[in-house]
Amino acid sequence: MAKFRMHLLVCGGSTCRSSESDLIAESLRREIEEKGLQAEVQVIMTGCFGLCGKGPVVRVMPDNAFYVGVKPEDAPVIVAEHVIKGRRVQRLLYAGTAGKEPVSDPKHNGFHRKQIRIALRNCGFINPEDIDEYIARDGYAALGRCLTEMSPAQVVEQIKLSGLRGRGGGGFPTGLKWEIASRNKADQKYVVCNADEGDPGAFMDRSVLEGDPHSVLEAMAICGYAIGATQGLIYIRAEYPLAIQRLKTAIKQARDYGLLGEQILGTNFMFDIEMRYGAGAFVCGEETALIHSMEGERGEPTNKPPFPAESGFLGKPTNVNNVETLASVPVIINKGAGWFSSIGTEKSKGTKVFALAGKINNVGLIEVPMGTTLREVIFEIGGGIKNGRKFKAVQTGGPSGGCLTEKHLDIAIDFDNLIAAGSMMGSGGMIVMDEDDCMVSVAKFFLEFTVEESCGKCSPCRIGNKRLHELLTHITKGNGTMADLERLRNMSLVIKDTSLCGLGQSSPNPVLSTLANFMDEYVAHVSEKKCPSGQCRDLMRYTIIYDKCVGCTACARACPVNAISGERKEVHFIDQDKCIKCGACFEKCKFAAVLIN
Amino acid sequence: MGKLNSLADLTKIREESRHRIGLRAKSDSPEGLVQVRVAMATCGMAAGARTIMDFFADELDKRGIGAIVTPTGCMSYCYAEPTVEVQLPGTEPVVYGFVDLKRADEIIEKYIKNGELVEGIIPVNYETID
Amino acid sequence: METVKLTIDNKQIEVNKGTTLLKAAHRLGVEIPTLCHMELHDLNIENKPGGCRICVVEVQGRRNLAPACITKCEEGMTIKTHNARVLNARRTVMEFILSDHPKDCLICPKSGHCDLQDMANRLGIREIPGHEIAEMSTYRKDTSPSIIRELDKCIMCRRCEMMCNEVQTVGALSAVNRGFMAVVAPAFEQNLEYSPCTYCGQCVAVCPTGALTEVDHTRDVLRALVDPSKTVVVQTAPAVRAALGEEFGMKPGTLVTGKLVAALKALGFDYVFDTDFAADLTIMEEGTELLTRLGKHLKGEPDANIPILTSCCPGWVNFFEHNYPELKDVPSTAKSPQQMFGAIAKTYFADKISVKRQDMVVVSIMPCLAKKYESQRPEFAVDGNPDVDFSISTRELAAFIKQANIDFNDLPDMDFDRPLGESSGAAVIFGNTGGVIEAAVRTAFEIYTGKKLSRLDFTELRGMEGVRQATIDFNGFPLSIGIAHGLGNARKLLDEVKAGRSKFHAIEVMACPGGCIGGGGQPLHHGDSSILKARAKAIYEEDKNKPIRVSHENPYILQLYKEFLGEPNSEKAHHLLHTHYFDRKAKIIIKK
Amino acid sequence: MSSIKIELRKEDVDKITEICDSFSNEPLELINVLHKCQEHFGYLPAEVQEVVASELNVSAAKVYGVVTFYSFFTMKPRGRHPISICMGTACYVRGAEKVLDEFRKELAIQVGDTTPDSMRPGTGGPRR
Repeated sequence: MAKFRMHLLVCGGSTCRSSESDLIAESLRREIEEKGLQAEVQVIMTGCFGLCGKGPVVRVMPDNAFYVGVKPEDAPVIVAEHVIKGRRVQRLLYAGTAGKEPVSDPKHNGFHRKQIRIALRNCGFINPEDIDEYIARDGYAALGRCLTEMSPAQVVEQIKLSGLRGRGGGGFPTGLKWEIASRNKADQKYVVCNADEGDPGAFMDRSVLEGDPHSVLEAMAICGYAIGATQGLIYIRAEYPLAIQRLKTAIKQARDYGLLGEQILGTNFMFDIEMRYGAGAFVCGEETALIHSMEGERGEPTNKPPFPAESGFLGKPTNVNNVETLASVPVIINKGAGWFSSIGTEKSKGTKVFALAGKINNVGLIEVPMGTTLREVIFEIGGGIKNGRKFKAVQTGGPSGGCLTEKHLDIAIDFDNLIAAGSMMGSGGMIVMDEDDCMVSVAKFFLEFTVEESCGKCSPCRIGNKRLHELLTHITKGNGTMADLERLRNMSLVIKDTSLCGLGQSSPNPVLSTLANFMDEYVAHVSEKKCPSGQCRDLMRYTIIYDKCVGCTACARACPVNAISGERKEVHFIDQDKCIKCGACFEKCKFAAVLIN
Repeated sequence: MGKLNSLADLTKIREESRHRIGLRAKSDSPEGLVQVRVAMATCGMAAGARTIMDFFADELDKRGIGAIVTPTGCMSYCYAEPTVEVQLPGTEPVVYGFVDLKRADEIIEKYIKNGELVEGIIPVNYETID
Repeated sequence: METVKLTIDNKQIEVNKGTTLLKAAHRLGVEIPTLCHMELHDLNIENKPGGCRICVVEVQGRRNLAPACITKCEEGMTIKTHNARVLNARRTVMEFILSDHPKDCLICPKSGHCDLQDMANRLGIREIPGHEIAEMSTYRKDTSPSIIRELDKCIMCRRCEMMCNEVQTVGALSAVNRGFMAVVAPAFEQNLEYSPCTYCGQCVAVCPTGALTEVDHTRDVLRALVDPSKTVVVQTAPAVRAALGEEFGMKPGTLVTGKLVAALKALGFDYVFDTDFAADLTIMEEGTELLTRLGKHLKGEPDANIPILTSCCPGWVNFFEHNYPELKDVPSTAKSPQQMFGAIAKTYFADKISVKRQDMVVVSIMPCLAKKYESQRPEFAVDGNPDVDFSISTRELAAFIKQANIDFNDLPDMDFDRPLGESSGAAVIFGNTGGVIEAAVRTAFEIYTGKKLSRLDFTELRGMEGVRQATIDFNGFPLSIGIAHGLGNARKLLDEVKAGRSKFHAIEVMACPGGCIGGGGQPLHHGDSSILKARAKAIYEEDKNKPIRVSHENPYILQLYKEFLGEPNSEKAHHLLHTHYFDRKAKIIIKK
Repeated sequence: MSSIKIELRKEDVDKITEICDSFSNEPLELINVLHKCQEHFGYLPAEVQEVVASELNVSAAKVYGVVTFYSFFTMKPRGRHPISICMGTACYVRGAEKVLDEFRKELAIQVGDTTPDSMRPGTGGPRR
């Protein structure tokens, strides 16, 4: 049926476009017209292939050959050899990641193995509001297998063998957590799905809940069977109305099919799921705070131990897992712990979903095996830095994480390496920053968030973070001293050392990691009173360039605090003490006589 | 189909729905239909996915093209929302990004009707376990 | 009981499983500093939210420091309670707390008794880094009849929230706001006056700083003392004499009755009387009411209105007016001893010494803060002149004595003046939980049976358990008695009364754990309940050494009835010594 | 007695009682009840909180403590068009602060306030 027998897809991603990929498309079209083949062969520009390090990229369909590092002058060779004679141009073929012999079929093409979708396997593929489509993708088969072929202990064993660790941020081994919960005897136990996702940079749990709600329901049932619980609770933030509605539909459909409720699949296993809503509190991502919130109270954490697995919701053993952690469980049961632990690094198994955002071309959700490097994520899948600016830092772990720089780009991403590098995995928010971002302001931004979200129960976090934020504001206003930097460090270390819960124990990380990696910027703010990336408004100096100013008085009239003096047709002058750095003069001056430095 | 009372019931449903979806994808079968999947996550809808989905449903119907238009979750290409995956019977699905009404119309006319690719294809940069 | 072995500061110790690091260290003589932790053992009240983080210690192998007040000892732990890392952490946390605390120690009512002040000295804090740019959380100051709230000084230790909700179940206080502005406050941060607060003062008794303090009336009393036209009469409550000594370095439980009278005389009070006199009066009135109701109960009359509940504790009166208004006719209508004293002083005694009531100032020394509110209740005044003008707490009196430079310890013992200073042993035990009902039983038994009591110490009515019960044989009739102290315990008995299931004939309720000896105005016990037990013992001591130990043999009481009141529950007695109660429950008004 | 005169129209009280009953007056469901009340009234004035407290048999102080803890609940009537500006990390890095400043300048109000012209709660708050 297809009119064209062949398509040449030229990568139009901004990195490739900046190395003349549209010229390549042009020359390919010209070549094809000359050979009179325009009716059979079509050339079109596509989005980014995620191979930016090796661009520009041309893909030939249906033969599925991948040409990399193509130049406009290669176009005639491609048309002559491949389009006409049907022979691939070996020199340009993509050699796959490990330099194996060139492979062209995308199923086994080295390029594609960058991302493996396990938690997101159904997202964007099935209709989330139709349980049959989920079942068609082996949905509930894992639950069926557990209930009919495996004992609860075997299920726990599988999860332990798989090496799965918590995706909420802490990385606690899930199998161990289930085992502890299963050991504690009680008349009632609870399985809780932590869908609070308070980290401002993360949105992967939302995508899973909106795209594949059943995977979470099935996993909770499996967990209920493994630890001996009959009641599941999903604690979801009120800011996700669509996810709430899709979960409700999914729960109803699952109940109609008897996959939730009494005698599931004819066995005597009973399990049901209810929804519990957050109300806007980042701290409720912490297990004990979440449990208090579910009990209708202020979301204040309590000391651990006792861990929720011992005494949690209503004092009963409670197993709390993150959405993404749960979404991988059915796959582990279906494809086996061995298969799952073959992916990832030695101590961090499987894949991790990252919410890639910030100054990056391909903002998006990615799921990469543990062990992928930051460089691959940012410069290949992410499509490099926007507007061709220079990479400066990537922030992982949100307000509890840290900033990593150029020298960390080749670290294999996993729980332990990121902590060793001074950041942490966190829930997966990954914000890329370029040369225009001031790291002191970024640290201040995160502290502003923590001060707003701290529950206020313990003094190091309630007051300490406020003092950190005040000191950082002090520095960005140009009043900081070198002694302040030392005090920043001591306060941060003590807050980490003494806070009651994870929020306070990790809130100083952005400060500590920016101090460690960008001390020069702090010093610039403190001693030279300069903000190298020009973000800190109070450190900007507006001055008038003598030879450019014609004395048209436009700036003087625009200045809200009349800090600009000078006669008509005379060179004007800005009084630095009065100037509030609003930039009105800069905007008004038609002769570019206002300098900002 | 009411309550599933055994693993066998589950397997039956799996086979049935796989068959149903499979049929749609086959070109030779009489039921070979064009499948249009629109990413309907919050972000997709904020970028206008609902109007795109309605457009596809109405226009394909009006133009007498046998098609199934279904919502899905997010396809993870935030920078290119709204994103739509189109699968002609017997071919690999193709994902289009930045789909506005103009491009949606182009997709129907050029790609669905006579298989001519349209600008703005988003190459699938991930492998999904089956 | 399973035990664990661990090392603390290089010393080995073995403790029962579940013991906290704080207690284990204490046993080794290592005092780990705490701020928010507080424990009243036998009242099984413990506050350990783990919020202040001053008690953090190093646990080898653990990433961060552990709070000693909550962390339980585990086998093989190695603890360092005062090494450099711990001290630096404690100092920095203390600097954080002080950076959000007013610096007005010089005029703060809590100065000298403030846990925060002591801790700042102990940790040697000399400056607060960054104070010049440090924002401070500030709140509207609230002065209620009894309690002043200055939440700028709140350090979120949650002790008051725990006392008000878990122990007293009044529910007037809760943590509010989130983050830097979080404090413990009434609903909508409105004044205490508009909340269900009963002014029992248990929050003030446990507050480690000046956030919650009592209204100070010593200035008004001083002004009255210097006013030549005023005759100033003072009455002192039973529980004061068992605790005042502690403010002057005496061992808890030292009886200072004689010195107390001497100090009051030295301060310039014209007449130094004893609230105990009015306590005997209360027993006469309430005892009669009990017997009347009991009589009807035995005859099976419907309006017997059994059980009868005591009404001498103003905190408790507030409690049932707010929470059980439908039961407001169940408690005895007798006023409290403080108010009976005021009524008698400004009528009977004023006539005796021919002083007009406007020229007489009645001051009461009370272990309690709710007495301040009680004295201002409109129904306890005649044409705007209150029966009791000012009520000051034991703590205020101690400060007053110190300001007057009186060497309390060397004062001679003096006697109360006559006639309103004479009292029986039954009156003084009002200060303990179970004391009021024991006093009532002593008199009621002798009047009901006409026989003399063989034993006067009803030990079955004594003790510290929250809810107690006992049956006293009244000539074959088993009088069933219930006792509750702490409003949480009172609620248990009240629910039964409300449901008509109560098996008691008479119930005594005291709002404060331990009774008046644990009152909100007493010298601070800082969570050490052995102090409460020592005070109780002292009260029972004074009762033993009294010549007269039953209220109806107090000669001055008999003279008062003969000369003035007629007999108990007479029309005049009703007018002066009895009251009624109000429905104070918040109601929903339907707008048309 | 509370200084907050609990004055509400009959149908407002009935609505609150109905919501509380739908959660069988279970104190555990306080947050769900508050969500439903805010959905209905647009905000949570003190009077509504007092009624919820008495229905669920919890102290009004505790209800106020929960309402002031979670940023979702508000005691101020909201105007017809609530504007929320995302200050998440990704948006911050792309200049969300400047967007916020512009809104502040344009509407001349601070974060959390409502412009005077639309003080009348559009979503049917209890009539004063």
